[in-house]
This record gives sequence, structure tokens and C-alpha cells, in this order.
Amino acid sequence: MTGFTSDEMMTIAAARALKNDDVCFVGIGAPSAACNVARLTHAPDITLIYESGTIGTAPDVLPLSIGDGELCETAVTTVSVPEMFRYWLQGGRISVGFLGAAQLDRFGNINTTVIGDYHTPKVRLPGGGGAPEIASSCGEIFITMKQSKRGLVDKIDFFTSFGHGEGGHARERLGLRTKGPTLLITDLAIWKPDPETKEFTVTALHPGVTREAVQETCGWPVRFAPGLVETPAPTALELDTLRALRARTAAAHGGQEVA
Amino acid sequence: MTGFTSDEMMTIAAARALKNDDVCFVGIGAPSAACNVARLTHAPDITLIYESGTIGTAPDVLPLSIGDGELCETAVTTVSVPEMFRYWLQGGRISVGFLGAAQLDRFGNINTTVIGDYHTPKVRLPGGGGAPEIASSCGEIFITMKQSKRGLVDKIDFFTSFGHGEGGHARERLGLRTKGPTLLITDLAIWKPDPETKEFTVTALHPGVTREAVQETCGWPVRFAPGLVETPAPTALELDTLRALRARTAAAHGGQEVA
Amino acid sequence: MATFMSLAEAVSSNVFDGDTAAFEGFTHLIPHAAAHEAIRQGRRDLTLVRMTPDIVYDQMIGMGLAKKLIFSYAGNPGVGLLRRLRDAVENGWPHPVEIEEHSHAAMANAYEAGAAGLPCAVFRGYKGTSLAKVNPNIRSIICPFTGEELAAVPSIRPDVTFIHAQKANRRGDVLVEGIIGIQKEAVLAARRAVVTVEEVVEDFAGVHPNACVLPHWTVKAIAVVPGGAHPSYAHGYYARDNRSYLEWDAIAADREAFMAWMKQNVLDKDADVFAGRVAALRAAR
Amino acid sequence: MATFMSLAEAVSSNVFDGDTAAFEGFTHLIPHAAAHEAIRQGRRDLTLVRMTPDIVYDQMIGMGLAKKLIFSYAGNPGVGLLRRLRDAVENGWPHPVEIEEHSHAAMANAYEAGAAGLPCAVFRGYKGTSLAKVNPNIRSIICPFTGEELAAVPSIRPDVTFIHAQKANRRGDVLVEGIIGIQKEAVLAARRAVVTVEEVVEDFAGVHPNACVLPHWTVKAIAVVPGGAHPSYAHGYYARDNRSYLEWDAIAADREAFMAWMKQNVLDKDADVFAGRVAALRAAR
Repeated sequence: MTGFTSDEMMTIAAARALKNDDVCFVGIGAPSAACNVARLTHAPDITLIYESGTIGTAPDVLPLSIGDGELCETAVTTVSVPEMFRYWLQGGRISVGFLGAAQLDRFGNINTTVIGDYHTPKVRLPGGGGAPEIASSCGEIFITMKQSKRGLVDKIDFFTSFGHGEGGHARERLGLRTKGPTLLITDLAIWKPDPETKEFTVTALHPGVTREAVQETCGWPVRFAPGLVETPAPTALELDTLRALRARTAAAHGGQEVA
Repeated sequence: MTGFTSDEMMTIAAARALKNDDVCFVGIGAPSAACNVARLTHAPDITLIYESGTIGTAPDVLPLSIGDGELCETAVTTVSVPEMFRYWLQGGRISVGFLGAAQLDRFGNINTTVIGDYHTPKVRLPGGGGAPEIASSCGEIFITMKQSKRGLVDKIDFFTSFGHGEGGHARERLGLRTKGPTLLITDLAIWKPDPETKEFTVTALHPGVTREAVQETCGWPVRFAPGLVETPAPTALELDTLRALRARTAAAHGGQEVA
Repeated sequence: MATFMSLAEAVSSNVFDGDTAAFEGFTHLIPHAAAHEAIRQGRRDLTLVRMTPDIVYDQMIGMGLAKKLIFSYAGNPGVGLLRRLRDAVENGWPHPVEIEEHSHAAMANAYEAGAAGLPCAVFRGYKGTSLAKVNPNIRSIICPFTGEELAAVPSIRPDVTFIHAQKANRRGDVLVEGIIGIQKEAVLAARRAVVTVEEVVEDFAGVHPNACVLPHWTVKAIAVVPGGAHPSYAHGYYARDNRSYLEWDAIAADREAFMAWMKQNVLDKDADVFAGRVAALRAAR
Repeated sequence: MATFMSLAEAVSSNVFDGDTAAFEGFTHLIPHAAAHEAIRQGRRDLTLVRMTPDIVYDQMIGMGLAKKLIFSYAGNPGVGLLRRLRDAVENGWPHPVEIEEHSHAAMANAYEAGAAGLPCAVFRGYKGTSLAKVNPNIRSIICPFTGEELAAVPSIRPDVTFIHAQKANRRGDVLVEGIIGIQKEAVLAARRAVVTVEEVVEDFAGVHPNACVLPHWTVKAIAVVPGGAHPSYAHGYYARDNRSYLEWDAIAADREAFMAWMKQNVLDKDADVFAGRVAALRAAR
């Protein structure tokens, strides 16, 4: 790859998946960057919601936390946290929930709770936060993460957020009426669930990425869609927008990049 | 009676029952006048709450409805109606609930729903509004109404709000942990529930009122407490305060008195 | 996405015969203009929902729009009973109206549950009341931790909710201030929401960050109707017309007087009359 | 009734060994000064509750105050894991900490139910999650109208809640603005509430009618501690000190570095240091 990093490609590919009329529940890190790049390029009217209660935010820099002051200052309104989870998330008003993962399996199930046994963990991770109900209440779920064998695993240690379970019609059997994970954007590829099995399948490789590179950083045997395409490279506008956003963010946060 | 009306005596006697640190859920009409007379005389720090969501109001005139603009303008804060009923009433934060009644029985059970059969009523009354849960959630209940055989009845047609049921420990048996009706102030007398039977018993007669006058306007055989006393007549301050409040109210409401 | 349109268009495209419709307002900001437009358009078989049906519901019921009423307090606030509602319930005029009656706590919780996307509301209430015996939609659940019996009622999910608010901005976000009542919940619980507003402003510059704002994408239609809450009031705009509430008692007492009043003041008028009705009341704010 | 007092007195008279205590704040207005005072006073065996335990909970856990933690997301926001919490959970240092883990939705609903005086909260959640299998306080109820299974969790009723707010007035009413989070519910759910504020004003003249105000009679004690939320922020007063959050990661990584930092910055200090810590951050607002 020349001219852009794999991380930039990931963020820009994620931004492209968002539509102008989406109402998007934004997590911190890559999802936040992607959502704001979308807002600053092709989706100026997108509604961004952070779980701290800020609805319709338009931050000039990326927040370090989900409750930074600028989110409130630029919001259409700021509601209490119970209202956010009851009226806005559970109320079915969010079209897209954006999640990251520490561990992800092929069916879009996510673990951000523990590595190892729950009661005697090898690594105690932060936990689910809003994710369990984001995964069940949003119209659909986009997941974004960097690929690694530690991250994309055959079996996750803990179901923090339910994706498609063991695949197929698992969501319907649980009484879930939302679509669940419909898109996985990594630093190497774009993945979509197979319509029948719900297994994530690579539908596009980012420029310069090989099938082997995708397989080497994934803990299950990767399936590639028949019509596999190449992700269009970032445009100059997309790249400039993302880099300017990151530069403003770094300056605002005292020279340190958002994690 | 000279110098004051029985209605004024009723309102002033009710005002006296309120304490400076009470948090009082106020109904319209006589309760509203009594609560505001208390605030303007001996209980300047009393917190008055109207079910429209206004907390800590200090209206200069009596509202015609429970949601008049002045209630909001003078309130410490104005919350939504669901919050009012969940956090403030059900949350157990109200020390005194003030209710009126169309029909009342000797155990403080109230009917404001229908006269006659519920499904084929003789008179369809407005219904309970906030009263059913005011009666169960407030620390204690004060009732104020003018006496009449139509109002103080042997059996009410409909339990809009539960008082002491059939008497005795009826509230405990229902799992209610609040005191229920502890005081009835009419235009003729002050009544308190018998500690054992919970039947309303006259403890004080207003100046100039006879036992016979109380019995003639009551639909059950009236019990009088052994230490029956006379209600102190309104003081000049009390009477001036009430009359000035009513005069301001009448002027503000276009020359018409609050019902 | 909120679209600005005339009130006539907003009503004709959002409420249909047989709908469950809420025209909400808790004393403040009652959407009289919208309800009058629904009367003019001759809607029928509505299930009307409101915590505090007052004189505008008396008018709709008297004009025969309502098949059913879901409510918790039906009165002319500070004045007395609703005589058209009584005539419908006691005498079936102009036709019988089915009644589903709750307490305020139940209705407030039911709207809240509707806004929250839940099938039912759970609260502590109805203990010892007769209403729990005559309304089959009052049930109970047992707390799985303490064993306490709690009341449950179905959530309210209107087909359409109408409210009146102070302001919209150009994008269609709606600001409600003062006694906000149940309006936010009634809008968010509904499939479609129609808002009449006093005015449209460029933006809400300077508004408090936690003010009650309904984002434009939660509302279907906005119609600008200054005075549209009359004889109710709009905090910051005009005072409550208490005299109209007091006068209603005599008008509603007689079927013919009622019909004549409705013809003169509703059927033969349009939404533009409301601005004039509040002209003298603006000073009082 | 709110009484104004020093923070040391407010803490010593309102939180006791063995209490269930919430120091709430959702990124904004986190009551750091109050938590540091509790550390100095050596409270033990606390059940600490918070949706988003971050570095100040890392500090309390590392200093051995906590017997149990009830939470939904334990991280250093935007930075990473909480290393003192991990050391307690993974290695039992300084002693083991019991964990009761929920989702944000569950905790938000549980505080809401606590404020509403209910024994449990009912919501739609936890479908397909492992948490429902490892936490016996996640149960269910059946909607009596639709048959749908809904999640239930016990309400949260802390013995004491601490929050930081922008302002109190002379009477002791408290104003919270901006990202209000779960603070109102945490205060109303608690037996006792203690509030640190940036300043005391004569009255809240001009405040929005629907702003988040806690009346004085809902609060036990108020202590004036300018900067008391640092390194968190106070909307309208000072910005978030992001650098402190980033630096915490290295401090908390090592037991000795942690203990030295706590001695220097907490044990040997008092509440008065906070004003100085935010001096440079006031400009950024």
C-alpha cells in the first residue's frame, strides 16, 4: 500500500458504509473516527449518538471518552443515561450500532469481557458497557477491528454481545427482531455474513491485500465470496478529512492520539 | 359563626395541619388553598408539588388547573409527568398527599369515579387521576371536603382510592407501608381515624358547630372522641392571608372564583 | 424526517379512521388547533388516548369521532365534569363510547413504556382499587427478587400523536418548555407524530443543553399554528384563557347549544383563527 | 435537608465501613475529590457501585476500600484497562474483590428503578449473552399481555451516593448541567446523598425551567470543592484533563509506583488541592 495506512483504509471503508439518514450509536476509537468522517464527507445529516446521552453531535475533534464536553456542546440535545438506553436505544430508534471487539468469532459474536474463565480470568477486560443491548436493539450492527489471530478466533471465551450465535436463524430463535451484524470492516478486508449460514465472508480486499494475509490473521478458515472485489482506495477528500480530524484531535488532546 | 365562613374555617384548619418541612402533593380546589395558606403563614419552607411536574412551587394566585403557568414559573424545577409519578410519588418522597372526594366512607376510602354501577353509571365523574397512587405512596393522606349525606356515605360505589378498606389492619394486609388517611377536615369538624378500628372519629368541632349538625350531614353514625375540643377560630393573619389569596386569584382569573 | 406543511395536510396525511390517536398536553400546550382540524375532516372510529381529556376531547366525543377513550382523568380542570363525555357514557349520544380507564401513574408509565419500546409498564399501584377489578388491562407481575406483586399495564403505542410546542427550528427539531407533561413520551411512543408550533426559528441558539428537544427525525409533520393551544396556553407566548374553560360548562350542557357552538367556532373556521384568539392573552405573559 | 459542610465532615458523617456506595459520574462530573477523601479516611469493606468505574475506582480498589464492585464497564476511557482492578481480580491484590457485572442498560434501569422506589427494573436485554449465565441477579419476567420474556435486575439502592455538580444555591438546591448521566437517579436512589459543587450562588435566576435540579431536601450534605471533578471535567467551568487519564496507565501498572503516587497526591493532600489542579484547564472552557 502506498499513500495511506491500513488503519486509514479501515476507517474510511467503515465511513462509507454509513448513509446520510442513518441514526448511529457510536463507540469510541475507530467507530468514532469512521462516523465523523462520514459526517464530514458524504453524510452531512447523519445523526450521531453517544451513550453518554448526546444526540445529534457534531464534534470538531474526536472525543477521548464517550462523554467529552464537545459532544454535549455540539449536540441537538443531551438526555440522561437511563433515557438514552430506554427511549433511544431500546425504543428502536437507532439504525446502526458500531462496535469494536477484543475477540470476535465468524458469526459476529463479540467478547470484551474476559480472556479465559469468567471467575478466574487470564485477562480481565473492561466488560460490555452498552454493547449487549446495542447488539440486540439497533437495526443492524457494523463491527470494526484490526485483524489478528488473537482477535478473530474460532471460539470466543465469553458472549459479551450476541451476533448470530451458532449461525443460521439463531437470532430469530431468541426472539430478536433486529438484523445483528451485517458488516465487518477490518484493516485488511470487508466481510459480510453469508445470507444462510450467517458466517462472515470476505467480499472485498483492501488495495494490495492478499487472501493469504487475511487468512494468516484470522483464527478460522476464511471463506471468500465468489464476486470478491477490491475496496476502492481512499479518495483524496476522504484521506484529507480523516487526517485533518486526527490532527485536530491530537492537538486538542495535548499531543496524544486517541487510543 | 361570625367573622368567617365555614369554608374559610375548613381551609384554615387544613392549612394548620401542614408542617414547615412537609413535602406536599397538592390537588386542586380546597387542598390548593390550604397548602398555600400554610406556605404564606406558618410553613414558609413547605415544598408544594403539583402532579403536572412542578416541584417547590410558590404561586402568588391559586391555579385554576394543576398545570397553570405560574406553578412552573415559581417552581424550583419542573419535571416530566412520568418522572413525577415514578421518582417523586412512587419513590416515597412525598410526606403528605391532600385529596378531595365525591364520596367518602368512614374508613377514608374515596370515590371520584362513578355514582351507581361502573358500566351503567348514574353519574360519570372525572375519575381518579393521580389519586389511587397518591393514596398508597404518600407518607400520609389528608382529606378535605364539605359535609353532606351525598358525600359522607355508608358505602361508596367505587374504590377510586384505598383508605383503610374495611378498617383495622387492611392496609398492612395489602402490603401498603404508608399510613393512609390520618386526617379529615370538613367545613364542620376535624376527624381522625381511631387507632384500632381506623374509623374516622370527630376530635374537634369548628366554632359554633353542634354534634347534631355533624350527624345531619353524615351518612353513617358519627363517633365523637372522648376529649372532643373546639377548633381554634381563624386568626386575623390566617383569615387575611386566605382572603387576600382568594382576591388575587379572582382578579387573575377574570373575576371568577376557583371551583 | 419532519416535513413542514399546512395543518390540514398534516392531519389528512397522518390520522385515519379507526386509528388510535393521542392529542396530548398536560393542561399546558394542548393541541386544540390540531383536534379541531380532525373534527373538520370528519375522522371516525378513533380510539382517543389522553391522560387528562378535557374540553377538546369533550368536543371530539360530542362530534362523534370517538369509538373508545383511554384516559385517567376526564374533567374540565378547575371547573367540573365533561358534559359531552357524560352524555356519551350515560346516554349513548351521539353514540356509545367504550371506556378504558386507568390512573395517572398507570398512563404515565404506559406512555413511558411505549417510548421505551416495551410491551408493558411495571409500577407499584392500584392497590385496593376497584379499577383493577373492572379493567382487564390492569394485571400484575411478581418481582423475581423480592416476591412483591407489582402492577402491569400494556404500553401505549398510538398510531399517531399530536402535540403543540413552542418552537421548531428550520431543520425540524422541536423545543418544548415549561410543563412538558407527557409530550416527549407520547411522541416517541407513536408510529407517527405531528407537531403544531408557535413559530419557526433559524436555530435554538442558547437553549439549555438538557432542554426537552425532539430531533427532527422523530417527527413526521410540523405545522405552524400560532395560538394553536388556545384556550390552553404556551409558556413564554400567551396565558391560559381561563374564561373559555369556565364558559364551556354551559355550552356543553345542552346538545343544541353544543352543536351551534361547534359549527360557529370549529366547522366554519380554519386553523388561522387561533392567532387572533390569543392576541389579548399575549400581554398576560 | 442539605447542610453545607467541609468535605471531610460530609464524608465522615455519611459513608461507613461496609456501606454500599456509589460515586457516580458518566465521564463528566466524576466526584474525584470525594473519593479521595474516602480513601484518606480509610473506609473499608465498601460495595462500590458505578456504571463506568474508571481511574478513581482503580485508586479506591488499589487502596483496599472495596469488598465488591457492581459495574457495567470498567476501563480507563479512551486509554485501556484498569490495572489496579485487574490486579485485584486476577491476583487478589491487595485483596480479592467480588464482582457483580451488568450491562449499561441494566445498570441505568436499575438506578432508575431505585429512584422510582421499585424492587426491580424490567427491560429488554441480555439476550444471548454469557453475563446472564454468570450473574444470578439477572433474571426475567414474562409480560402478562404479550408473553414476551423481559430481563429483570434488582434495583440499585446505595446507602450513600456521591456526585459532583456545578452549583448549589444558598438553600441547597443543586444544579447539574450538560452530560447529566445517571446522577439524578443515583442521588434519588440513595438513602443519603452528598454533593460537591464548584460554587454556591444566591439563586438559580434565569435557569431553564426543565434543567436538572435536585431540591435541597433530597440531599444530605453539600461541600464546596472547586475543581472537585478533576481530572474529569465540569461543563462551563473547566475541561477534561486528558493527559492525566493517559498518564494513569503507567502509574497503575506497578504496585509501588501506584502506592507512591497515592501517598503524594492523595494521602498527603486535602480537598483544597483541586482548585489548583484545574487552574490551567479553566481557560480551555
